[in-house]
Amino acid sequence: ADVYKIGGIFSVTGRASFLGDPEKKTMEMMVEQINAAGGIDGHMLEAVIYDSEGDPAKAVSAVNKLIHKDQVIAIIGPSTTPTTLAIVNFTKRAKVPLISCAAGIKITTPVDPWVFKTAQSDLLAVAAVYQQMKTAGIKKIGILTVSNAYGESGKKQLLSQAEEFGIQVILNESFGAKDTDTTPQLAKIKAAGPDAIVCWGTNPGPAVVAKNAKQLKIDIPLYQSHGVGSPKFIELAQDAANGNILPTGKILVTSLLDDSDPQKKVLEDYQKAYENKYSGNVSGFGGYAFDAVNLLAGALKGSGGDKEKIRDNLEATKNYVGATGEFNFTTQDHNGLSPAAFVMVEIQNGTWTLLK
Amino acid sequence: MQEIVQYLFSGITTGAVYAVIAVGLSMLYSSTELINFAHGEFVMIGALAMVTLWVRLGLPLPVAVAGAVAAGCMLGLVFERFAIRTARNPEPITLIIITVGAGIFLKGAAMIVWGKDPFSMPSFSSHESIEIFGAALLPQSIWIVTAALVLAGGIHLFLKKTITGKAMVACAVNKKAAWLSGIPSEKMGVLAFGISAGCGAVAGIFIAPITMSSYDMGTILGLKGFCAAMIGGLGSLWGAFAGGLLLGILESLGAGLISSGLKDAIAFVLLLLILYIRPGGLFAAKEAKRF
Amino acid sequence: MTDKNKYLWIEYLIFACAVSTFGLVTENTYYLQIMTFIGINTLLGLGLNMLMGYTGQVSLGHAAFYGIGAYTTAILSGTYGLNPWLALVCAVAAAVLIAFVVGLPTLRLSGYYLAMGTLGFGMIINIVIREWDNVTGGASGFVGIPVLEAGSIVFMSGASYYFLVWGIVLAAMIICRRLLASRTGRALRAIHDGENAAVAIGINTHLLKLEIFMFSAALGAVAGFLYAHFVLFISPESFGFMFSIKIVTMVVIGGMASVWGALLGAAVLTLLPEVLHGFAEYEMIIFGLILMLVMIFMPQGLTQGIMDMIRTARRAKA
Amino acid sequence: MLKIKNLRCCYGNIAVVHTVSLSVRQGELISIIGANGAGKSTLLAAVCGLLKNWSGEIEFKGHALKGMSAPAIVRQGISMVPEGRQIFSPLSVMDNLKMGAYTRFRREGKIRVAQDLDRVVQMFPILKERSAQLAGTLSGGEQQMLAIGRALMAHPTLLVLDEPSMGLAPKIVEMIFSTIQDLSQSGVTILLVEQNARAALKISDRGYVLETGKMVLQGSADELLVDDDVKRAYLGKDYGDFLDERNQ
Amino acid sequence: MILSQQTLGIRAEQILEAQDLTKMFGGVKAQDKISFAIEKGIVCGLIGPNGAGKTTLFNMITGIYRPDAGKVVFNGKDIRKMPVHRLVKAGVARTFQHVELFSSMTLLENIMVGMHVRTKAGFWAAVTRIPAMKKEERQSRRRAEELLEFTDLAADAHKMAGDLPAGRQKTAQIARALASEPLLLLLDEPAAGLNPVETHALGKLIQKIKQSGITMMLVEHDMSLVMGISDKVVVLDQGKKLAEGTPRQIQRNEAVMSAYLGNG
Ligand SMILES: Nc1ncnc2c1ncn2[C@@H]1O[C@H](COP(=O)(O)OP(=O)(O)OP(=O)(O)O)[C@@H](O)[C@H]1O
Ligand SMILES: Nc1ncnc2c1ncn2[C@@H]1O[C@H](COP(=O)(O)OP(=O)(O)OP(=O)(O)O)[C@@H](O)[C@H]1O
Ligand SMILES: [Mg+2]
Ligand SMILES: [Mg+2]
Repeated sequence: ADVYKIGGIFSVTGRASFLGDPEKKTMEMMVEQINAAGGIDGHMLEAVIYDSEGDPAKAVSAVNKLIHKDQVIAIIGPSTTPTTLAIVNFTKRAKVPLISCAAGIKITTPVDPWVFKTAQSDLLAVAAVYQQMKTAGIKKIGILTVSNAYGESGKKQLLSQAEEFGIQVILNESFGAKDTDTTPQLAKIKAAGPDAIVCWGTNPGPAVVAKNAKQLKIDIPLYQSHGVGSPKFIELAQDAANGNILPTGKILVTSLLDDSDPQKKVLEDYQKAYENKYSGNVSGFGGYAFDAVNLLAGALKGSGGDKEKIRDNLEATKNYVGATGEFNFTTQDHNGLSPAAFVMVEIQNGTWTLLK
Repeated sequence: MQEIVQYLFSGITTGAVYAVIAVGLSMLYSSTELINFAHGEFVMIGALAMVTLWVRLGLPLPVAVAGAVAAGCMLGLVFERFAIRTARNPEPITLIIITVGAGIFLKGAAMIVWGKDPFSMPSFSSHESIEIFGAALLPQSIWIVTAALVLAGGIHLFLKKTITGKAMVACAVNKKAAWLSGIPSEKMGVLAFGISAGCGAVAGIFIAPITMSSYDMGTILGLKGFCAAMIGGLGSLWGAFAGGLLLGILESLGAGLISSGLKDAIAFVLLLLILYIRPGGLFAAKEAKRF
Repeated sequence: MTDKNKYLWIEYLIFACAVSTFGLVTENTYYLQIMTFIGINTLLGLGLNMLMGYTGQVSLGHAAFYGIGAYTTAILSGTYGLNPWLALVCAVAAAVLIAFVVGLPTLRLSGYYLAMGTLGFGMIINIVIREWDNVTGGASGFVGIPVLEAGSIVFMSGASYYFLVWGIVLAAMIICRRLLASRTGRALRAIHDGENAAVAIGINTHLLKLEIFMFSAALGAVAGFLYAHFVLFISPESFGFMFSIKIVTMVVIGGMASVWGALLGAAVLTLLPEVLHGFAEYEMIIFGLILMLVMIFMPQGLTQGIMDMIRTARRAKA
Repeated sequence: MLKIKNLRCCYGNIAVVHTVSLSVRQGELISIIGANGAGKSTLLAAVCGLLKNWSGEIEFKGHALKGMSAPAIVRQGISMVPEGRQIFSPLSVMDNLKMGAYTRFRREGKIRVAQDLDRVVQMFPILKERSAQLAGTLSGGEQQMLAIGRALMAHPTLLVLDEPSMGLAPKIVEMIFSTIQDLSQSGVTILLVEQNARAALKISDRGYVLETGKMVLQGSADELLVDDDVKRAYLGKDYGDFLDERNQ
Repeated sequence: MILSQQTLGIRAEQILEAQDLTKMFGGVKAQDKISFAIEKGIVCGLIGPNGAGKTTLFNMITGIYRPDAGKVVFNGKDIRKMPVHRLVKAGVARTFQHVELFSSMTLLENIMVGMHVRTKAGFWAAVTRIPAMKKEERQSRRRAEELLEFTDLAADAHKMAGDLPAGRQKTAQIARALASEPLLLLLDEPAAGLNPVETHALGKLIQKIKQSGITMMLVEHDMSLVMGISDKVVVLDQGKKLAEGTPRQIQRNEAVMSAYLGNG
């Protein structure tokens, strides 16, 4: 039987390489595993992966290459929201199923028949944070978001969901992704006197925030986003990381999970495989690609390579337990995750501890 | 009030970072009339070399610093020898694109050597921040401001007072006449690039503890350094210093007092206004051309 | 220069034929789309080349006009439902107006200070686009740009868009050439050679620089318009400082002060990343290296460099 | 001391100097005259290493100069006053002069240089007056004096002058010529290119005439001064010529 | 040929009048209350030692420097505040002591640029190539060729201006200045770098220009040229006017002789 060509677009280099790099590696690893196990319905998989460098224009040229030159039957990625939004018009037009690994909620609302995603929406992440705050009795917060798509989307969710949880955002500030110092913003927030600070960004910015907060002797809780959910954050922020609270996929705390947790086994396997193949720690971001490949593999079964069928199969996926959470796609929900996909963790003595 | 002091401290710290970078750029301009768009990459190399030498290999601080500076200088020399000097009858814009290419090259090389993840580094001296008027000042900030001052002052004296320094300037303004005076312009070029790259590395070394270092940190820093050098007035080392501080303080005050999202825009609007009023920068060189 | 102008139309004809043949023969949408991007970039290069190559005024903020063009049409046609072609007129007008307001003080600067001024302007525009999120969609980008239509033709990706873009490129080239062969063009080149002397012989250099700045802004806006309606999604990153640098690089690599140079530069800088995809991690290194090597060995740009090479080869044969 | 054989100089592919031969002996003062564009400046540029694209032989004190860089040639003892304003505009007048002695600071020390500096500013007092002014803002003639002063600071054994009197007031021209003569008498070998052919030949030992890149005539200065061709082509008619025409 | 259409319309008897012009550079008084007047149609020599302020005076008349005090009246108008391009249009043209040609343009193009103020075609005319623009273009070209013929440079018309030998460049500057159809032409050391024979030809050229009615000011150190060709000579020394008069008067003036000419 001929091979199934599947495409991948990730930010392997550039600003979002912390996302794209593990995603690419994971996809390559998974394809290898599937092929080693005999492929799908006897068809081998072939992965064609391009680097978007986090640049929408590059993503567009990559997607065109995948669709028209490589003629793939499905595409996984890209890693970031703008690059995803930039290419959806092309995948829709060509009727190629797309499973994005980006978090932005705009990707799957409104739902488009051809577009799916595996990363948890920031909607859920914010809900998890606010839920935790509610239990901790926090009422007034200051927020500090990175000025890119990730931070902006987080800010929108933070602002729009606050009321629901009885939380008041008294100040919202932002910082540049490459800023070396965020003390002015923190000093301003400190002066406003909130109960907690929420920082929404991806490494290394939040580590700078954590350090600066420590220097300014800010002693209220500092919440981070799932964007820093990797050991790198602790390494960067050093002792300033202690006490930071964040929502994260379960992958970071696999060993702390209850044995009854259905994800535990999946995560352990993935982790082991990844760490055997590549040096370096597994991160939650690779998990997005892990799930995307598995979901796609599931959908490919019995499709005979027909794109329409693959799409239908994807949409019909139920109870798939992956690295990110349990997926249940419906025609109304192409992300398919529930709030249970997140756990809240606190960093103590340089390691993660589960918060209940 | 306390916040304002805090904004100022923060501004001075970032500003001093920009200043050190601007000094390197300005120095190179004085002695070659060239702006090196890869300068930020030398800053990055300095910082990452420091990560390797000090954090990874655990060399003593002075040795690590010397090593990182040497690495920067060496790269500068190699760059001059193989890219700048081999260029045939170069126009300024051609050389600029060469430096842009070199920047991309260095960035790519650093990505392969050090990987894509950022690194952090401990401060040079005690960890605790010093409190003044209720605002926190990092010891590392004092290190950076000192480095900026020493570099600006030292290079200023070198260019204005020593024969070699003046000869470097002479080469930059009129290569033909420099040849005829027996000034070996090639050696001068090497020297200029070496020193300037070294300055870049120094900047990287000193800022590594307060920020995170990664292969892609250089571009934005180089850009800010360029702006600082322009605001100060090209070729003036004190101008570069002042321009850097000004840029840092404007950004920080803009973030604190107006809007952190617009802070860069605010800083740039003010800088443009300054340029409109003083088209040659704050410390503009005297016009030396006439009919 | 003027002598040659008589036969220019032959050049255009050959060019137009080549472009149409490619468009008609190629069936793979991928190649057509790459060519479309090359066309869009050529427009940017042409505009900047007028300013930089011919007049000698370096701008590091040209992507701003590209962005202004793209966002104006996106907002007007996407949010307010204006006919895209009317939006094009507005986009060009907006870019020209902004160029006028910004150019008035900025073009009094010279050399690196001008570079810094334009760079700052580009940054400001980019930040404004990013922060004005309820209008522009902010950092996550603008979704919902309508597809271009003219009568019964729908300009979706593929051949139709290809012809639209290259038609405009050809028109722009003719306009640039005509401008250059005129009194204005001569004055521009005079400014390039010696601004002081140009002033002294009676050229109102500031006004002329302003005019050409506005002209190149207009071309940039057209390119932005074409980009927006092609990709149907725009985000601030595509119009940032790095892209400004890329446009400058296109112009210099192709060859300054040459209309064909803009085309060649755009082609090389658009194609190179496509070709280098295979090198994965090493892509950046190789890209940087190529940039340096071209500039080191062909400082006049590829157009001149290749012509020199051909000449040397011919002589070697003879 | 300086020997040039079959020199051919090109810009791009166009040769502007063809098979020129010339020799200068120790202590001589030699003039080269020729019309505009004859290739005089090109010839000098080749000697001083500014022009790379030449073939033939140039020998100085027995060493071939082929392939040597301009600074290396200066270190051999050749110093040049170039055509046009080749000064360091943004440096002060004083620094310009010091740059002239760049190679000597290390070899001979500051004191020797300072002595020469005194000598040069005595020769051109205006330079002392303007010592702190930026050289680029000097008047045309002042710049010319500066260029000569700077060349002298190098203490050359062969001094090459390309139109040193250009743009100078008659009084200064006179002074320049007598300085050149003095220098020559003190043992410096001099190669002089001048439009003011009469004045140049008057102080020279020998002269060469260059025409469209070829050496067409050579001889002792006295011979050339009375040569009819030279007279017609380079010495011109005399003073008051226009006056007569106007009065007609 | 008619070099300047405008010469017919000169209103004032004295085309240029300088009153108490003063200019300082730092501590140096480059111009100290200079006053003089030039009648239309004459050639006025301007001489003086190096650094006397001759070029500075030119720079003030052509609007490149603004005087610190005093005023300049050109053809009946006070021109102190006029921008340079308006001044050129009004009829002041100059050459430079150090050649300032546009070196990457051909000689012909240089001359055509010189006509900038006398031509009109703008952006739209160029793009649409309306007949009026084409006609203007043809005329400029023809005139430029004529001017090159007139200045004996026709052979070099298509060479890059920067590649010409120094002497030709000097003449080319004059041709370019003439292209703007001036009433007053300021020549800054046009003979520097020319040999006596060439200088003589230059003198002829200046006379031809004069015959067409253009007034000239001439800075020159070549005394045979200045004295031979000028109707009037002004002498500057250290920023002050030292003397003014006919060439004969100046030649007999002791002060001038000692300050400038030396004993030769
Ligand atoms: N850079 C150049 N490129 C091409 N040709 C040149 C260049 N420089 C000079 N030439 C040509 O070389 C020839 C000789 O020029 P050169 O300057 O040596 O003459 P010259 O005798 O010094 O004249 P002048 O008396 O004007 O100084 C001229 O025909 C000139 O056009
Ligand atoms: N921009 C300036 N800054 C400082 N000093 C200046 C400036 N321009 C001119 N000067 C000084 O003013 C004086 C007059 O200069 P100017 O050029 O007018 O002299 P000139 O009469 O043309 O001399 P030359 O015959 O040598 O060309 C000179 O001493 C010069 O150094
Ligand atoms: Mg010469
Ligand atoms: Mg003068």
